[in-house]
Amino acid sequence: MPSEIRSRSWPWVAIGVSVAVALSLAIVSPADTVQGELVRIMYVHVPAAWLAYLAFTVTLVGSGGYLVTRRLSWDRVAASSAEIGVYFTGLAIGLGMIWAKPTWGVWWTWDARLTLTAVMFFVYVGYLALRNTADDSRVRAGRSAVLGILGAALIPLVHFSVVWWRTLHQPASLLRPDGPAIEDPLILWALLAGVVAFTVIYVALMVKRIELHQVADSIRDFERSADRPVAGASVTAPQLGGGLGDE
Amino acid sequence: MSFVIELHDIGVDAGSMSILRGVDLEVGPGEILGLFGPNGAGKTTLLRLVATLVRPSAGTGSVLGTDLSSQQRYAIRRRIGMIGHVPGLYPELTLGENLEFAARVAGVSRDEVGSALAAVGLAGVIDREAGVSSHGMQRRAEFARELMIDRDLLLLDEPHSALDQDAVELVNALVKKIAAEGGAVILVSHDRERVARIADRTVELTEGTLE
Amino acid sequence: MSFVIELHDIGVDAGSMSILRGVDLEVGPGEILGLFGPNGAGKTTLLRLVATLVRPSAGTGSVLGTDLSSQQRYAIRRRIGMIGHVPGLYPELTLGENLEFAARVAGVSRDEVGSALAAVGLAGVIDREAGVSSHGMQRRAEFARELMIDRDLLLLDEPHSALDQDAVELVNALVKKIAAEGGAVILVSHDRERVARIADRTVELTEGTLE
Amino acid sequence: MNAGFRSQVAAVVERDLRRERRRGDVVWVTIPFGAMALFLLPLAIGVDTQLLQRIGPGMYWVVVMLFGVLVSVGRASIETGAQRDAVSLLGLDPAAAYVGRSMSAAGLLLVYEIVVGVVAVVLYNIEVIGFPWLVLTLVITAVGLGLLGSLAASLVSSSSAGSALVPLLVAPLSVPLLLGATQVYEGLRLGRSILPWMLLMVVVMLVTAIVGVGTARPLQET
Amino acid sequence: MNAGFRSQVAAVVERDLRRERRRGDVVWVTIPFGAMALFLLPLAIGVDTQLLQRIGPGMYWVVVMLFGVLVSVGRASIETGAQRDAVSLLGLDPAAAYVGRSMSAAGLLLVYEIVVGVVAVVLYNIEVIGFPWLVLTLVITAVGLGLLGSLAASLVSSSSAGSALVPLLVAPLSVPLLLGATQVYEGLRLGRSILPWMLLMVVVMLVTAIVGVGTARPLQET
Ligand code: HEM
Ligand SMILES: Nc1ncnc2c1ncn2[C@@H]1O[C@H](COP(=O)(O)OP(=O)(O)OP(=O)(O)O)[C@@H](O)[C@H]1O
Ligand SMILES: Nc1ncnc2c1ncn2[C@@H]1O[C@H](COP(=O)(O)OP(=O)(O)OP(=O)(O)O)[C@@H](O)[C@H]1O
Ligand SMILES: [Mg+2]
Ligand SMILES: [Mg+2]
Repeated sequence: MPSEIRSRSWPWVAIGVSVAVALSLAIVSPADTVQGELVRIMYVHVPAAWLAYLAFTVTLVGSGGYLVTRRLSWDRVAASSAEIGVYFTGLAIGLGMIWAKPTWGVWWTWDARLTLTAVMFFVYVGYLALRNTADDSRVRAGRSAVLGILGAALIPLVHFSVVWWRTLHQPASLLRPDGPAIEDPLILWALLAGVVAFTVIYVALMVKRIELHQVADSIRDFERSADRPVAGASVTAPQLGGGLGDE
Repeated sequence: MSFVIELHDIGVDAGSMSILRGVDLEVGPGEILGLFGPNGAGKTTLLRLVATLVRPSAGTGSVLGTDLSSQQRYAIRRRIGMIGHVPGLYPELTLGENLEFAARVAGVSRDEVGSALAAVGLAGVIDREAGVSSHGMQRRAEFARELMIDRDLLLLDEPHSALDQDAVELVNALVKKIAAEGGAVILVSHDRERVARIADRTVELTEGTLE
Repeated sequence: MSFVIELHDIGVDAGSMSILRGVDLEVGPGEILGLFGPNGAGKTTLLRLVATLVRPSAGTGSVLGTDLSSQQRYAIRRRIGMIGHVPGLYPELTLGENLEFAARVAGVSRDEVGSALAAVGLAGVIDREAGVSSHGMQRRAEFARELMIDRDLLLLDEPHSALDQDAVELVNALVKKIAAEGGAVILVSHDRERVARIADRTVELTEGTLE
Repeated sequence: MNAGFRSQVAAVVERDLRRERRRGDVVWVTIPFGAMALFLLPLAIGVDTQLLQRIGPGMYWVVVMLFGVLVSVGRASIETGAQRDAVSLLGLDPAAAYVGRSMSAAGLLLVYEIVVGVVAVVLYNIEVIGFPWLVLTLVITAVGLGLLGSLAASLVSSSSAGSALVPLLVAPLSVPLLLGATQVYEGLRLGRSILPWMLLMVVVMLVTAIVGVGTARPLQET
Repeated sequence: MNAGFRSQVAAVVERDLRRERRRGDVVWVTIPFGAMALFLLPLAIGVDTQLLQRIGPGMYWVVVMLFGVLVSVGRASIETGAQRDAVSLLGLDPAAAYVGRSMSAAGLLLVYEIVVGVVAVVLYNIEVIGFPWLVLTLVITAVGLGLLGSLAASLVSSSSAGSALVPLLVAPLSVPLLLGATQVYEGLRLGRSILPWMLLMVVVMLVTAIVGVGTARPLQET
């Protein structure tokens, strides 16, 4: 069935193409006058951070959607997006740390953006942890939706932190009110290609993750319908003779 | 009028086990139902299900005309009284303060507290903290609460345990009053004779299933 | 042999009030005593006094030959069993783990846990956490504990509540066994008929005083 | 029918404050522990008056945040299942319960802030400046933390993992409050504008309140 | 007859660790709280890497002390009256109970110290020096705090006014431990003699142990 093969393989094709374009642009783009080749970390670091924003925004939408419609499909969207967002945040932090060592001389400092990014990371790790505690799917959906909404408040905080606290981290150079401040168009294109590639990866992962959630839910439903032991059946009448012997 | 409680093929799961399975039950207005069954059969779980405190994982049901799976079920809680195995008073508050809290939340005048406690014979200990009140006194206070808040459905888990003879009479009077006003009562007990004297009908729950 | 319990003019105070006053009681070896009384009379307090968990503020008394005011009273605790109004198991531990802990502290072989739980009909739920076991199951587990640790004195606060018919028979058997071995048992209950069937003698506690 | 929203809130506040007073947890455990933390620190890092004066305000706010959350956690874990069942069947509006719990927590936190604040001022020789603004900051943080702690407590209550997750959920979310509070003080000291920080704190407080109240009813799943 | 002292201690330790594992309080509350405290502090006092490096070890020990004691006190407050009665009637030797509770607390504290220590090292860029001595310090403080916390906890449960006494009792006794621990690190860093400080900590530990074991039976008044 070729159509099925096609429908199964589209994500891989899309990821392959976009990653190839992004990689080649990242390689041909010029090295930085100050940072040299290190600047190429940016092409992964920045898209990862932006995709984390996107992912957590989708979690916000999914959480709100669940609370309004009470449909578990919204919850699956929120949860899947949060998982991917945590990966992307971790990637941005990890690469940022690798970048920081040669440029700032330390792995980590108490820069506002760094701190708030870590805070955001912890909030969504907490979100995933919370999802693991409740066994009823509706209880879980409701509770995590609250956190999904609350956590989204951190997105603007992380983004504007460089404006509010002027410490170490690079200020916004692209997403800012008076237009991008990058002169070399190739750098701009490489960055954009990276963003596109990450977006494709994000969408593909989302589709897969939602599918997985669906399968997991239906497996649970199936198990539920199957014969399970009855809790009360294991309690039997006392054996009067047993421990008491001397009747 | 339709049924106060109507359960069809209800199941309740916990983890990898079923607690209740395929429970059908109908209780009409004015009815007093005795519920028996061995330890661990699921009687308490059934009461909590009817009180909207446990959600069914299978089947359909309605209580006081409200579907058990709908969001509206929270609106009927005010009309359902339950007394469980263990008292649910705040030990740091006095018996009077406990009832006063209940009255204010339920929208009953605070003046009712005194007379409700007097009715269960606790007028003299209104200022005693629940934590140092005897077990029977705490249970009496809970009955006073149910008396004070006019309930349409009363769920009693072994109401006679820990109550002395006088208090038992009182409980029976409360049960009959609610039934007479068109409400329904479920009495869980292991004391078949005592319940048989007051119940209109009795059912038996064994291994999560009603017979 | 002398008395198992011997109380002379015992009083117990709490804050500015007396809970017990002028209590005289003698219980001999092999005796099963039924203790009645209205709610709040002081029955539970009397049991805890006899179990050395409450100290007399007046009078003298001895239990299992040990003065209730002496420091040695802690040494006899191992021989006194008590089951109170509310289960005292650790909810996070399974029923089996709860009993295993009791066995190790009391110096009983751990192998007894399985047979004790089997005797009360809980062999199948040995790995269920106490916190998710039904009230009756928890009480049964407590009886299993008393069964496992050979007690010389057993104090039961409304032992029949929460137990189904089968389990009640078990309690009666346990009580008789301890009495037959020369121990003593006090049964607190509001169910006079049931207790009368098994007790050798009954006393009535009213307003902190025995009649 | 049900009591009005306001009288339910009042009932909850009164219940909480009464229980707290009788238990004495805040007065006898939380406050002394907070004071102890401030007292132990100079011992541990060495007594350098200038240094202490510099890190004093920050220390103070960290202690307030941490113990503030502990108040909510402790309170959630002392509630038994039977108590929860009984309250649910009184028809208590979850939103009223949330508001009431947050308000009583905020009240206790304010007391805590003031007592521990006096200790901090004495021990660290902190300058008290910009009085009306400081008071406002204290109130906003107390309310914000109360709202946040109650929200977290309601998220995990009755779940099997118990109060386990509360700190994990609250601590990161309280960071903006902490930042705001410290920066207001810093701004007052250096004569910088404090409005953006005040705004940040108010926004966090409002967002928490709206989310908390708005989700209280849908959250009530069991 | 009664079980031996050692098997009672073992039973208590096993019970405590099992309950702790199922509740997850230490893993999910204490450790994240400690880590959070270390994480929030720099935010509050401003980012100065050198300063942080300097106060880091002191901060670490304060956090360990405070939460170490909270572990024990929290544990005491989750015990119900019925549970206490039942355990007493098993003939549990109060001294064995005390030793067992202290040992399980010490074990948990050691885990806590290590995890939070790693966090502190990473966040504050603390140098790890004098490895064997540091390990010894960690063990001694864990045991000392375990003993101290359990003593405090037994006061809490033995009288209603008890909880009021806890901080008063614990704070002065934990100061020598805190001083010892920080000075050992300081001494290692500067190449000074650490023996007097080690000795101080060991003495405090022993005194607490003797007082705790010695008063366990008389304390058990009810
Ligand atoms: C652990 C360390 C780091 C973390 C957590 C981090 C985090 C972030 C985040 C969250 C963003 C997205 C900001 C937004 O657009 O709203 C970002 C962007 C950026 N980061 Fe980092 N970063 C780290 C280290 C670094 C280092 C060491 C450099 C370079 C010296 C760097 C350079 C940049 C640049 C140039 C941007 C794009 C800014 C823009 O165009 O808006 N980052 N970083
Ligand atoms: N610490 C205390 N302070 C004040 N009063 C107390 C205290 N402890 C117990 N009481 C009172 O002592 C009386 C006796 O209590 P106890 O629990 O012994 O009664 P009981 O006979 O077991 O009653 P029940 O049948 O209800 O179980 C009660 O009125 C109780 O309120
Ligand atoms: N969360 C849970 N996980 C596993 N089993 C559970 C859970 N909750 C309840 N059970 C089991 O469900 C069964 C029914 O419990 P329930 O308390 O309803 O019994 P009951 O009929 O009231 O018994 P009793 O007469 O002892 O009060 C018990 O076997 C109990 O162990
Ligand atoms: Mg039951
Ligand atoms: Mg009693």
